[in-house]
Amino acid sequence: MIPGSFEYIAPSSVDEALALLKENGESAKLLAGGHSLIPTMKLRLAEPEVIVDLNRIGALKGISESSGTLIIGALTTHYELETSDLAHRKIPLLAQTAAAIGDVQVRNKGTIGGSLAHADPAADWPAAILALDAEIKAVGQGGERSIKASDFFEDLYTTAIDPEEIITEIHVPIPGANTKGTYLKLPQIASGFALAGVAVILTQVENICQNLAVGVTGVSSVPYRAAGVESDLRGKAFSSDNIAAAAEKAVDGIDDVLEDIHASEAYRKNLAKVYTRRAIESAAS
Amino acid sequence: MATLAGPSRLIGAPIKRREDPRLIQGLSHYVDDLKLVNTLHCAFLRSDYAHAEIENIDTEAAKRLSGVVTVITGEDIREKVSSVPCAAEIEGLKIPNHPALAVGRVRFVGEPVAAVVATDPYIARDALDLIEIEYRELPVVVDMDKAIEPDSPVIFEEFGDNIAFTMPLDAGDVDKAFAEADHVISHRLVNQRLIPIAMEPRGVLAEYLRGEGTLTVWSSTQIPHHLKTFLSLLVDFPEHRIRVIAPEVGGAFGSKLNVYAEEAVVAYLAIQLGKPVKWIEKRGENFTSTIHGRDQINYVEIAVNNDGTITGLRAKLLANMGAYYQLLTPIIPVLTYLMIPGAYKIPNIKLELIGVLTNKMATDAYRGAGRPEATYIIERMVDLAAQKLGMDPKDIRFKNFPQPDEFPFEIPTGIIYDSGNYQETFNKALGIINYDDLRDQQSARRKRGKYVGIGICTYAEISGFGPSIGVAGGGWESSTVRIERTGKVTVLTGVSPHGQGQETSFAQIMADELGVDIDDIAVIHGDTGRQPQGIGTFGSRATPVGGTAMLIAGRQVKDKMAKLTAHLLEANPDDLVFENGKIFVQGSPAQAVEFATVAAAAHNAVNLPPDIEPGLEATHFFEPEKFTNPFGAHIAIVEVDPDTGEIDIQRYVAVDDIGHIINPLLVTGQVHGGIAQGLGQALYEGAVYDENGQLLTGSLMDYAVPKATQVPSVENDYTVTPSPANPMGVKGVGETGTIASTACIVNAVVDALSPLGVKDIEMPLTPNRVWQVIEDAKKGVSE
Amino acid sequence: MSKKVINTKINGTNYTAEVEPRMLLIHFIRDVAGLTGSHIGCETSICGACTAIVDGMAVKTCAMLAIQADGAEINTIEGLAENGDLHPIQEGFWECHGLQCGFCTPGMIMAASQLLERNPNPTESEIRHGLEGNLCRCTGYQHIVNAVQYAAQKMQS
Amino acid sequence: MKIKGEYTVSAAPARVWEYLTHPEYLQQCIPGCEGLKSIGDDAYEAVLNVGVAGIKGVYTGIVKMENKQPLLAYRLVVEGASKIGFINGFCDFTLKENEQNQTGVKLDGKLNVGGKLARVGQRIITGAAKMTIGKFFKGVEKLAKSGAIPLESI
Repeated sequence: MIPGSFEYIAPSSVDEALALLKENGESAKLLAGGHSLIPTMKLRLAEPEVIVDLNRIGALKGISESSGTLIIGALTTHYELETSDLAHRKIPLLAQTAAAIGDVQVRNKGTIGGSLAHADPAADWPAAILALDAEIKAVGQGGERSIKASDFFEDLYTTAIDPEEIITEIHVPIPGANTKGTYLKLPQIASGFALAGVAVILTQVENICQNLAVGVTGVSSVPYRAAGVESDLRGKAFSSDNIAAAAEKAVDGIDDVLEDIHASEAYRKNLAKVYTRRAIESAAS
Repeated sequence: MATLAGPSRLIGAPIKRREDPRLIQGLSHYVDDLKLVNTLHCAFLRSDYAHAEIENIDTEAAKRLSGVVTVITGEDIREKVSSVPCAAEIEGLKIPNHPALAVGRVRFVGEPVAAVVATDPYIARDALDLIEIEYRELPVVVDMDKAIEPDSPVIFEEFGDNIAFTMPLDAGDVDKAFAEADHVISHRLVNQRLIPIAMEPRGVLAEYLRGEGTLTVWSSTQIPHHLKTFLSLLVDFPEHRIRVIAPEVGGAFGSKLNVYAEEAVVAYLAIQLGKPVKWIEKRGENFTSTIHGRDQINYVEIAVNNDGTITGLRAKLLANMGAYYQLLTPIIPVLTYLMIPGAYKIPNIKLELIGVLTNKMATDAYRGAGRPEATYIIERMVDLAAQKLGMDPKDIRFKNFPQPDEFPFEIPTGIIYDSGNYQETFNKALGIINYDDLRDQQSARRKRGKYVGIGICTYAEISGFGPSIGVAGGGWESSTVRIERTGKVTVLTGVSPHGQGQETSFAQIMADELGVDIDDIAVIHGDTGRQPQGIGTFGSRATPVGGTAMLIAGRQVKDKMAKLTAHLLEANPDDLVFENGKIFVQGSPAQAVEFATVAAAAHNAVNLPPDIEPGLEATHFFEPEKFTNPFGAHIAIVEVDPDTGEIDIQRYVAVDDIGHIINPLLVTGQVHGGIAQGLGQALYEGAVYDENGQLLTGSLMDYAVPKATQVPSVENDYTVTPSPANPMGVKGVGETGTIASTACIVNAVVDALSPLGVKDIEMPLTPNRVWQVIEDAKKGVSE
Repeated sequence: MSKKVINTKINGTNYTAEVEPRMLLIHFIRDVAGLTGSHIGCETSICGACTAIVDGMAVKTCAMLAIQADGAEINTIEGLAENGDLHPIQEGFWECHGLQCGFCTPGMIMAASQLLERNPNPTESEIRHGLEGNLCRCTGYQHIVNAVQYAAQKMQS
Repeated sequence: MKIKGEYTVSAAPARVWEYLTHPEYLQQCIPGCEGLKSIGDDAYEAVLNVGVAGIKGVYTGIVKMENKQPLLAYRLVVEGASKIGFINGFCDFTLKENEQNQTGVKLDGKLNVGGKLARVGQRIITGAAKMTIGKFFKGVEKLAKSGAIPLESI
């Protein structure tokens, strides 16, 4: 319940934060919403020497639209996304995913950037971010770069972000016409994290699948796009049979399915399929 | 809503609680909210190993940390703090020494090994990281079936094996019953280990005043009086100079019906250091080192005839004690043993109860304590029998109930059920849920591919603990009722409520008895300095035993007051009526004397009748002659999602009979909470240890306490069969919900999956487990 | 590690103190400001007993550093009643027997206040979801739901 | 926790055997290994700095090799402790030449985790173990690709 000692700095700009990361190297840890980091510190599973609190950097907050893209500041809270008028109008999947995270208090404080950087394999955002083909903007000592969602998650709790980089924005292309999305998950009842979470974005014209993107979280140590499902259904009619057949491919090629005291590997595989089927059915209906 | 017969104003009324204003405004004081000047803070270092020799402990670096006052280990206090107590008395029980801080060897993960005292809780925590301990690992015993094998490693070498005790019972002619039965149904049932998780973790604050020679201990406990006695023995301090206060206590469910090592160590440290010492349990410690509940494996057989009559029951009950005993550890499964026939007439019963030592935290009383296990056993077996016979589970229950005119009804384990009408209660529940239509609806929905199940649990339980012969440390309760000079009424009770609301319900009883305004009554509890004697709150005993003690004490004061009033009014005491704060001769309310006037007269003592002493105070110790036996019928409708194993509870009906009801609001609250906990066992909760004795569910991230979205709304109703065990005819309601709901939910889910041939699912019925059972059933994998 | 001076306003009163960066906000509220109505029920920021409103948002104050609340306005259970009049949610909990041991109650009430502020007329399911971040071991939640419904009705009229 | 897996290394068994058993190579491949000091027959004192999700621990302990059947199989035994918990376990490695210059390595073992890590880290442990093994074989593959040769023959 009591963290170890650390120095605390709350920079007011990204540049200042970057300088602090450079100065302190691996001993520094970025603090965003804090819902993963602070409990870990209270249990003394983590004892960073320096905490760089990003919450006072106004530039990292807010949601805006620019040339067909929603630009979400990394420090935007889940609650802001859940209730954002812009998100609801342009990409309701974002609001829907935000609403599925943890509980009210967690959504009030937790941030999309913090969640992505932490890369919990059962977090909710990765599914949607993958399905939406978002890009993650990060700045480091060498300037800004953009990372595709599909390149972002590298391993368990491991992302493409370098230790001295900071996520600044998430750019989410606004899907075109006839496109709908859904996020469905089965939470682990104690923690609320996903045993399986599936985000679907699909474009349909006269019941034919023009395009489909399926992001899956909670199932594997790295969230992934269910490419087999996507290609199977593309061009086909959204019939129950077609959807069910495609959903069977939800774990194709996934060789590191998670297993723990809450859910076996077989069960997670099953959930991935069932929730994929249901998410597609829901979005296609 | 049922109420006590007769002209009463408050008994039976849904009075809102008098304890609430302080609680809803954040103005109450739990142990951690109490601040004494110069308080030192204690933290415990605990074993990470389930079974190991302690080869070395190095506390030097911790002692050198600025702000650390002292660091002690088991060796430092082995002569000064005696064994953590167990009050159980069972023939042949092997009782191990239970040091407050481990000496030489640790036997479960979470066992306290060293204690740090510092000026600040942050520093105390820092110091824990500076203590170095070298362990040598020993073979770990976790599995009960293996633990009782002759080749198992042994936890206490002096015992030779891991069998704490065995307790046989042979009533009737069981072998004959089984030989003659049309069917014998055998099953292995597991009652998994649970963690109580009172929302307030434990906490202790102790202050020793050298000049006065007094030790005051504030502890989050259900049993302040027992704690006082045991602390005096633990730290060798005269009992009459100890005062134990249970301030606001944030839930307990049995987990604080105990005397813990930390209470002894903190008291010891306060005496040694001469300053107040406080320890507040962290949730992680609460998981590893506060008692757990349940954890039985039961091998059960029942003999049943074609008409559904159950003629015999045979069972071997393995009960996991953990590594050491806490206060009542070995006693808890004895309640399972005593209550095993549940609500049914089963004439022939043969049991063997085996207490098993393992390298885990001790089990002890957790809401229901032994009785949910018994209910689970019999209610699952009855359903299995019905399934086998192709009988409606409703019918097999009616078939085996005792008839209302058979009460008091003795079951073969020796318990005499006080009163009951099981048919009435069950019929009421069946009516509310519209059972007859329900089975038709179920078949219709099944045809549409839905997995719908109806679960029934008709239970009878043992409550109102109880006659002293059946309660370790005494089952009586004590109360003092005092009418102050101003006419205000002070009720002192030995029960120690921690959420149950007796400040309200007891005041209702006393207001009716004395005819005064409820606001003129204060119910005081949880302080051995104010209420000299008491036992505490557990086993659904507060109202039937503590309430009765209070009622009788109140009547004694009232009698005295009547005598005095009769003297003042020149009337016959038997003709007096106490009403609305006045006392008058029946039929002459105009000539009333104020209650407060009589109270003043008793204290002024200038005009007392010759045989009356000054003052208005009476103390009564109530020793119940028998237990009370609440009963009821719970019915649930569930639907199982066959693709994912998720369970949706669509309706839950609870009809309970707890005798007369003092406050229906509070009673329903108890039933709701009980059902949530029982349902938690059925669906969500389970303490998982791995084969090395590591607790894998050591936080609320992995151990699922039900959330608001995870429990259904319950439809409650009651029948009233008064208990003859006490003058109010009350039975107690604290545990009924927990006792009934676990089996009810499991029966419903098994019923839902019965078309697949499913006969049983091990708890908790997590989606994963249910899905696996469905998959196996579909593949024709037999159990 | 270097201590820092922080200022917060809790229930309208300013509190200034020098704190270690590692001090949790719940410890600041309880031990520095002396407002012990908010409780500590877990270590993993699940139970919600420490819920308070920080700058208008219900947060688990055990998942926040005190130093992060520098300059913040905080509302705790102690500040909910005005001039001795209970808030309708407090009233609802009292009327509907929405509490037993009371330990989770302050956090539960603060979470409920956020819920009703955002959704003045919630359904039962919305109430249950809105209180998902707060554990109660005593009530089975049914009377808590009733309490929030009572408050919703009262606050609308 | 059971450890099971199969990895393919782009080198002949003779080389892979070296990578898997020679302390210098082991040190290169074991993630976070900050030192491997010989303390006897195939036994080493090790310092491992490993972790995920900011949950880092410095483990000091012992690494041993047992039941060596050169080029075919051996058992790796590890035990280590840190402030946040302890680990111990073993893993049997079985090598098999799949094709020319390609070796399949089969893993079969058990890992025990204790202490705080076990109590509160359930969500992480299994994945972390898999990840660590994955990283180990990435290291081995890197050696194979770089053509590192058996140290004895240098």
